[in-house]
Amino acid sequence: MSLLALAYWQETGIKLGLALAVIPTTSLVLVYLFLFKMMAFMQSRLGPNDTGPYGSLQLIAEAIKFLQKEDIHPAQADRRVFRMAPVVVLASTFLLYVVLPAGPDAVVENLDTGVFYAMAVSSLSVLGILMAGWASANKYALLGGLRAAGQLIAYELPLILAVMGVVVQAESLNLQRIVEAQATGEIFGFGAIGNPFILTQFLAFLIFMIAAQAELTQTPFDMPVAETELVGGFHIEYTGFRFLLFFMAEFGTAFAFAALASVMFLGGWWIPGFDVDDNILNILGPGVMLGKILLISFFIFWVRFTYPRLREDQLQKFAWKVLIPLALANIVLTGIFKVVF
Amino acid sequence: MTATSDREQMAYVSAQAADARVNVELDTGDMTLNIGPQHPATHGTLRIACQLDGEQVVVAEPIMGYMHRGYEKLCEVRTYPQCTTLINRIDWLGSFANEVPFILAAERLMEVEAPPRAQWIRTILFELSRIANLALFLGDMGVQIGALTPVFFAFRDRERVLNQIEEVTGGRFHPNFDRIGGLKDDLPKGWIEETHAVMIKMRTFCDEMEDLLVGNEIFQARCRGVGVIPSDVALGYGLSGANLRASGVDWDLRRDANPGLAWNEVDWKVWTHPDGDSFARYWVRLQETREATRIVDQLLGGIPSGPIMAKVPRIIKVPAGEAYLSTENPLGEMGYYVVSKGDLGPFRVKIRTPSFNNISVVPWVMKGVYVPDVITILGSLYFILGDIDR
Amino acid sequence: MPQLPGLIKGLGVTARTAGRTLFPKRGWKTLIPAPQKGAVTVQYPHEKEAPPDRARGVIALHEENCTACMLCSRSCPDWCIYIEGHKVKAPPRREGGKPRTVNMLDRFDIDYALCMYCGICVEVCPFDALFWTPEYEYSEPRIADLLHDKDRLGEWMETVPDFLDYEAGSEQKVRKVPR
Amino acid sequence: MTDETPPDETQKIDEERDALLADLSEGLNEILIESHLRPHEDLWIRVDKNHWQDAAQIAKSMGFAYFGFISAIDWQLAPEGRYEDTEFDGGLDEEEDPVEPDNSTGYAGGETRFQLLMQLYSLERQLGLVVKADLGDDMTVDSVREVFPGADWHERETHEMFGISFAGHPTLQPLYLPTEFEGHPLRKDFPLLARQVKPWPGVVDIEEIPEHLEAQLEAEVMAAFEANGGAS
Repeated sequence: MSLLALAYWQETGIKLGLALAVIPTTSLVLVYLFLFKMMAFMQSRLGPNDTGPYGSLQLIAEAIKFLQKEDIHPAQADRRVFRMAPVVVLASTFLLYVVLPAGPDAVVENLDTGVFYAMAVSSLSVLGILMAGWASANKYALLGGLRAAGQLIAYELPLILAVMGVVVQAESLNLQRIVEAQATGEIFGFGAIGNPFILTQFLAFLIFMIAAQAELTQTPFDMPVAETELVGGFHIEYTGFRFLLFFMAEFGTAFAFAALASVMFLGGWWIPGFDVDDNILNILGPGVMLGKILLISFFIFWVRFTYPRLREDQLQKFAWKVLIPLALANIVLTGIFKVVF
Repeated sequence: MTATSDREQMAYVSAQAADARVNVELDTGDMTLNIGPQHPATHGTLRIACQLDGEQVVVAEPIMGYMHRGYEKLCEVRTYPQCTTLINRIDWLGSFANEVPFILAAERLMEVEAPPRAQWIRTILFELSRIANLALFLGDMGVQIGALTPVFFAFRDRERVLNQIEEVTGGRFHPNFDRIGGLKDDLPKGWIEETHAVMIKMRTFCDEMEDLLVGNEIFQARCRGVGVIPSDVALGYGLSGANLRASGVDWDLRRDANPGLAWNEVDWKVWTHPDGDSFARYWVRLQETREATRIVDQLLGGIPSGPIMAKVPRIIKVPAGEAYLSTENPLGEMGYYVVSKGDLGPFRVKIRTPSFNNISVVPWVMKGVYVPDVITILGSLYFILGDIDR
Repeated sequence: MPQLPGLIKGLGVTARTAGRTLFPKRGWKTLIPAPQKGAVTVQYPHEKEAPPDRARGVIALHEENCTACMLCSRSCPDWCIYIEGHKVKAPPRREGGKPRTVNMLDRFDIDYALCMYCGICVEVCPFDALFWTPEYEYSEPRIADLLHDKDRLGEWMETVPDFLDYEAGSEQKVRKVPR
Repeated sequence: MTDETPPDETQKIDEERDALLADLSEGLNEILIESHLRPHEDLWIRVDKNHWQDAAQIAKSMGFAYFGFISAIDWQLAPEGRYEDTEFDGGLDEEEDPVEPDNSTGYAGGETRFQLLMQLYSLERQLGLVVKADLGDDMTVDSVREVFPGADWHERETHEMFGISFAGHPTLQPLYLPTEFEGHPLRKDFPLLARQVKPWPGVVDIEEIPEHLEAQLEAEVMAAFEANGGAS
């Protein structure tokens, strides 16, 4: 069902090129739209507006600035681990993009265990963060790294449990099948807009978004970074290009999680009125996806710019005492409904 | 040093435990974390040496002096009018309020009194600098615990107040407007009306802060019950200002020891809070900012006409004597103990700054809190580094 | 009435501010985004901040009025005003008078690297020779260039604004700037 | 406080402070050496240095529980004055009489060079109190840290600035100054270097016309004046 018949190496080449182009672009879009512009407007400012039209090239200027900086290691740092850490974090982001579908065929690799893969790969970044925190030989970085580890482990669980509800309802781990399940689904016999799982799995959606916020270390849960107490946490000692890698990974992952949420809860690339395997969706789908992703990112960043941050112990309590029981209850309920109806 | 002995004690205990073959693998040594001198939470160059057990603070010891400018010594070689230039720079966010107690102390020694119009304008500017100072606290506290936006709101709206101060005094931060016997100049035309409008804006700002932070459940979770200072401890450490009132002590120098400014001419209220925690300190300051806008509004309506300068000689020589005079500054009680020997300049000036006493409670209050709470407590105690180090 | 959770109220505050910044106009024009108007910031190099007339930006010297009396130099807390002068003989004011001895100003330097902008010199000047102007753009890459000599200080004289009128109830007299 | 304070109020405040002074002299007994009262303003008491801690304890038990500050005064005259040239040091106006050196000490008397100072408040009485004590040659006094915990830092500051020791204070290390700093900056004989490295610009005086040239210049000016027809 391939759009074009290509040799394996050609296809891989195209995919690799696309991925290399897409990931920096996505973080660029998110940073410009939300971190630069939306945050500025929320604070009665204009944001960067000198570089390019409306300041849109600001991030490119910043990237060039970062590239010019000297690559510094702290004297006591474990050099090899220190250098590797940002690459590990970025690798996790890259791997996430493999399964994100943007159309019936517009996906890098349509894995049958897509959800499982995405969850597994996204937690790889913890490793990188721990490496960065430990190898920096800095107490702030160490505290940040350990906090990140504790936090990401605590939030991996509700994240996966929330997704379980969706998986049970869609009866598949394959992200494309989840989209199809939403497209062909019906709510009480009404199927014009399909059945986006946000309607039936609203609780799961909320838990997913909260857990994703923690996974992304965005503000109410940004203790690993915590500018005003840990001064940047695990990336305190990074400068120049290596810092840029962390930065890109942060926003690339935010984009990927927003994409996952829109695939699993908002119906993904499907547009009401089209067949699920309509070829035109390969063209329109990415646009639809982008719209949904930006909508979800908007919420992620809106919360980020508004809330103060919790304390680490409060966050753990919240995860273990509130989110996980709720997520488990959601699975049970979903199971019951699945059996009954 | 207590820190060392605690550490030794801890080492001793763990050695004992190892001997007894208790589960020593779980025992961890302490870590010393230097928060500062360059750290965003220290508003300058304060250093807090924390002894940490995990994320819990065992001992916290503030170390300062990175910005000690020796103002007490410098005042001794300057004339009285020259001193106000320096004194401006002690608490740089509420500068005008710094000048007032010093000038009042000098006036007390000279036994001159500024005319009523000057006293009223002094009070208005005093309260404006209180608003400018506290507004920044209201936003900055948000940043300390992770909310980015409030501080931008604070800077946005504080600017309006600073503009009003600048329109009268010519200086946004360092007005240097108070003179022995009165003021340097009178209000420019149209200023009263503009200030009324700004006060409305500031009340809106307070409402926004109430919605954005005070009502926010995360903010409350971070602040309630954190850094509780009971009233007897607060008095013993000499805490002042909102820190004292948040511990439930109903003491405000504006009401209880008014040195002659126009506060008793208007209707206002001293806010207290019984809890003594970080949230109470934030809440009291929020109410105080609102109250200050009310004071300014009322004062603006009734400025008496008349001169702004009493009859003082051109070259000011203050008769011999001593005077301690303090006012309720934005940060707390700021007082000057001025010793004069009849010279052009003071013989000795002891500057009693609010932040110095307020921060001295830190080792007491920070025992056993978490690292993030260190920031919350520091933020809520609200110090200005120039005010600690002088 | 049940209270809205503070978390949602907070989101409302930021969203409202964003709305006000993006769409500051009233009426049907609301729909046109105009963040340039809505933002409170001044885009500095492109537009200039206008400080109030009383702002203490830089000190201007009206050289004709200066008698080199040294008062400002001696009352400066930072010791940043340097004056040198010499006496000369000047013709009498009216016919038949005696020649007068007047002070000629040779040097009048203010070191803005040291100046604390307290304004004491302007205040003590008994001859209306020093004035504040709100001008603020005189930063220099080299610190030594911040020492303004009497010509440079004289140039600032053009930017001195007139003194403002006073609010009702004042007994102060509005002074005049010598032009 | 307006210009005319009602007479009854004047009386009342005076009474308050008088009553306070009476109470204090009863409570402090022989510890109290001397006192000074400025009506409506403040009250100073001087206590025996050996009973400094007792005085604090008694004051606290009498309601003075709100701690203000501790500091000291060095009554010696500074040898350098204000570091400005002596001719003008007395005043900006040259005709002003030079200031007589005044070696007296302040309110509530005192005999020694260094005097300790503590300020306290009583919330019930709404009054302040300044406690002073003369320091002997040993420059040591008991710490009041146990009475007022806030005195801790104030004593450290006084220690480094004046060299006064507080017996019973466990950590008298410098608060502001670097550990290896020598000297006590707030003592009057400690030189202020910032004022010594630079000459006072005000010392320059206007240059007089040399006497031998005066007549000549005068004639030149007059000649030009007359040539101009009387208009300068």
